[in-house]
Amino acid sequence: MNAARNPLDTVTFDGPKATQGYNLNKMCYSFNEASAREAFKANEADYCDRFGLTREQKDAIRERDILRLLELGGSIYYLAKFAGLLGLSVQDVGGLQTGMSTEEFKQKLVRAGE
Amino acid sequence: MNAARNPLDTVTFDGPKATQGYNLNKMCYSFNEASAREAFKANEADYCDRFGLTREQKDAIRERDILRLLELGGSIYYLAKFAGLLGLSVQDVGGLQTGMSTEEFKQKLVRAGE
Amino acid sequence: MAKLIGAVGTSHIPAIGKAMDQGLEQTPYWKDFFDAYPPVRTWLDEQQPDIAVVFYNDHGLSFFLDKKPTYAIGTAPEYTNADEGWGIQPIAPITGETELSWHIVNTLIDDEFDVTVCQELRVDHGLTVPMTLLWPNEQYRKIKVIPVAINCERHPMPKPSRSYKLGQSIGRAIQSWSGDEKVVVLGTGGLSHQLDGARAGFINKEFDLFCMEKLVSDPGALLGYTNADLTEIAGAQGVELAMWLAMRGALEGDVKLLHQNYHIPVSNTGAGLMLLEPA
Amino acid sequence: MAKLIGAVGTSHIPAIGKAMDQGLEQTPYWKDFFDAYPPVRTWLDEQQPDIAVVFYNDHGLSFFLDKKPTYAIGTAPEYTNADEGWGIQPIAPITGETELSWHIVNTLIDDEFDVTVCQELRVDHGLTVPMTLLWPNEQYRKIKVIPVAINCERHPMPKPSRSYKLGQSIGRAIQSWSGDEKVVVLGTGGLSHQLDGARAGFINKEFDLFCMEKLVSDPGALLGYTNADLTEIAGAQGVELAMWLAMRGALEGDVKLLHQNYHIPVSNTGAGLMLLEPA
Ligand SMILES: [Fe+3]
Ligand SMILES: [Fe+3]
Repeated sequence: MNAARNPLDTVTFDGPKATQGYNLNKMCYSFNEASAREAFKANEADYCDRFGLTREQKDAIRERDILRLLELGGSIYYLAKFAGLLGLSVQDVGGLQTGMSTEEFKQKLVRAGE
Repeated sequence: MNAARNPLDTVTFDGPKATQGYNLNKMCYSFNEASAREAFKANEADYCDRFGLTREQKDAIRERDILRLLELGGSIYYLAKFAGLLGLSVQDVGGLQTGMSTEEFKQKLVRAGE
Repeated sequence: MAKLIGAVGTSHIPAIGKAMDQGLEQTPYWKDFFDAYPPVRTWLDEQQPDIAVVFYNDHGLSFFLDKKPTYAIGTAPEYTNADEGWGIQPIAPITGETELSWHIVNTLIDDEFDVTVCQELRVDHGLTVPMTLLWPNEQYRKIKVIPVAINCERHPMPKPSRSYKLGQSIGRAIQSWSGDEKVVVLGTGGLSHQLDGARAGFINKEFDLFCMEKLVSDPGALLGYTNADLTEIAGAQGVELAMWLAMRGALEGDVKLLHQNYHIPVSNTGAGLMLLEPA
Repeated sequence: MAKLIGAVGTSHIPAIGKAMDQGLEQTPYWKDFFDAYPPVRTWLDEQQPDIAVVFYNDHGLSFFLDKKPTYAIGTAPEYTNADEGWGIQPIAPITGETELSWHIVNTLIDDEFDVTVCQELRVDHGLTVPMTLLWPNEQYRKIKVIPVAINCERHPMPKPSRSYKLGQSIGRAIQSWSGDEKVVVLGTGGLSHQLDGARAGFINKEFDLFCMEKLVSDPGALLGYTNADLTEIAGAQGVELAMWLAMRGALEGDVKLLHQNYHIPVSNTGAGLMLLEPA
């Protein structure tokens, strides 16, 4: 079996992280509804305040900094809805997180199958 | 130990009953909110229709027939909210279900402690 | 290590909250009931627990049939209350706790209890009435609460023996927690009563007293009852014994009975009170 | 008696649904993936199951952290879908089933699984993608579905071995059901993948192939893995193996492998397909 990469690169989304990220995730969960997505787009800062995000979380939302959002308690399931709202695919998000272009990220995945 | 009364007098609120009474219970659950209680009082029949109650359920709501509502899938927890909306206490409801006045019902309970 | 200092079993009937709101504690109907509580309040005042784990059941405030958990546990920093539809006065928010809560969740999942975990939850009279009864005048706000809700509404409900084991797992979690908090466990609800149907008003004093005795000396004697048995013997809502069993499970082992009371009727219900310490 | 006719393990990646919406099945990226499915569709068409029990995980459509179940089961007459926030095309409602559903709930509670029971539930791509993939052109609407959701989102998650046992209990429930329906079990999701963090895009083909082999011949060999192990070996979302284990648990005993496929990549994921019959 392959020696897997060490998972220390991964923020484990556990209880304490879920406590830290609750409001952030609640905001992203709201993006299931089209009206919420529109409200966010109309005024991002207001929408973040409505959910009580911390300063750091608001900054990371503004900067579309997925890695930072994960550190601040974001769950990838809800962040995926934020990414979707921005028009990003999971492969775009993969590229953003790993410092690759989407095309490079896709190539990396293809190589994993070889 | 006392020989308990036979529970055949009791409608067991189980899965099939919960399926049968889902819409009825959903309506009564809505009465947690004051606005829903007001909406019901403003037009009972409309409010029942909004939740898709059956003809029998609507009749029993109109007739405040708690025993019938239990047979039609009502859960006492949600029906208690319906009773509360009508200004009835659990002891009033106890009386209604057992064919006693509230005072008689209360006396029966006092005797159980003797 | 956190210390499990004791357990309280108590009724949670909404009418108790109303009586306190209206200052009726010393009226003839209520006097005997309320006069049983000062010894428990004194003990709590002496012991100063930091955290209360409260076994209760939701009566259709936070949980509906759309998504009804068998067991649910809160991990929120705060819990709010609401009027529940029949005009009970909502109380000020309950203080929550997140660290021991998550530790308990980890233990429960490891012990194969499939709990639903609630980071936001409105708690109903099943939890709030005991809090105001044991810590009146909003003194409850200084205690951090971990709510644990047991399905007592729709069959199938968890077996009484399963709820006892749930309590055991939570007791072990508390005692393996690295913090130095003092923890008290509350079992709320019961005892015998039936609200619904032609059998409304059914109470079984003899069985309640039997349960209260066995809860102290030999809880195993109660673990053979099914929910169908309890419905028959103790009324349809007699299944709320589950919370007392969970409480006793948490305190596992020999206990010392410090105080108890049993009173009929409060509203439609046989109302028990019990204060236990580890022996 | 109801008959458990077989089991299908399949990927549930949203991109599959999009590819079908856009008619991309025969494009170079997708051809090898979709070409593996006709044999399974043919088998389903021959067998004509009445009911599908579908193990899946909700990815934040119906369940939020406010009340997150470890295991949830549906007992609703119908399930709707939604766009999930990133513009996937919602599909027409899934047909539900209430009778066997409640029988399974009764069995699970009796076997001490503390499931959350859902009489109303929106199902996400974890369930809908496999339905459209196995029964294209809305043919899925003739199958009655019983959804079973497993927490694969927030740790602590149920142990992989616990999900296998959940499947066993459900398998026994199906086989003890008095109806004469033919039932197929679906395990959806996985296999190795990771969406989050600097390790996004991690896939472990060797481990996936090992799992697929052991799922057939020796599922016990997989039951020692913890979710932490799976996170390390198969990526943070590799924990979705839970649904395959539950599926295999339901089919307990020796099985015959009728068809399988493994393809990398679909989106970020190692995509498995497996069709099993009781031996
Ligand atoms: Fe109660
Ligand atoms: Fe998935």
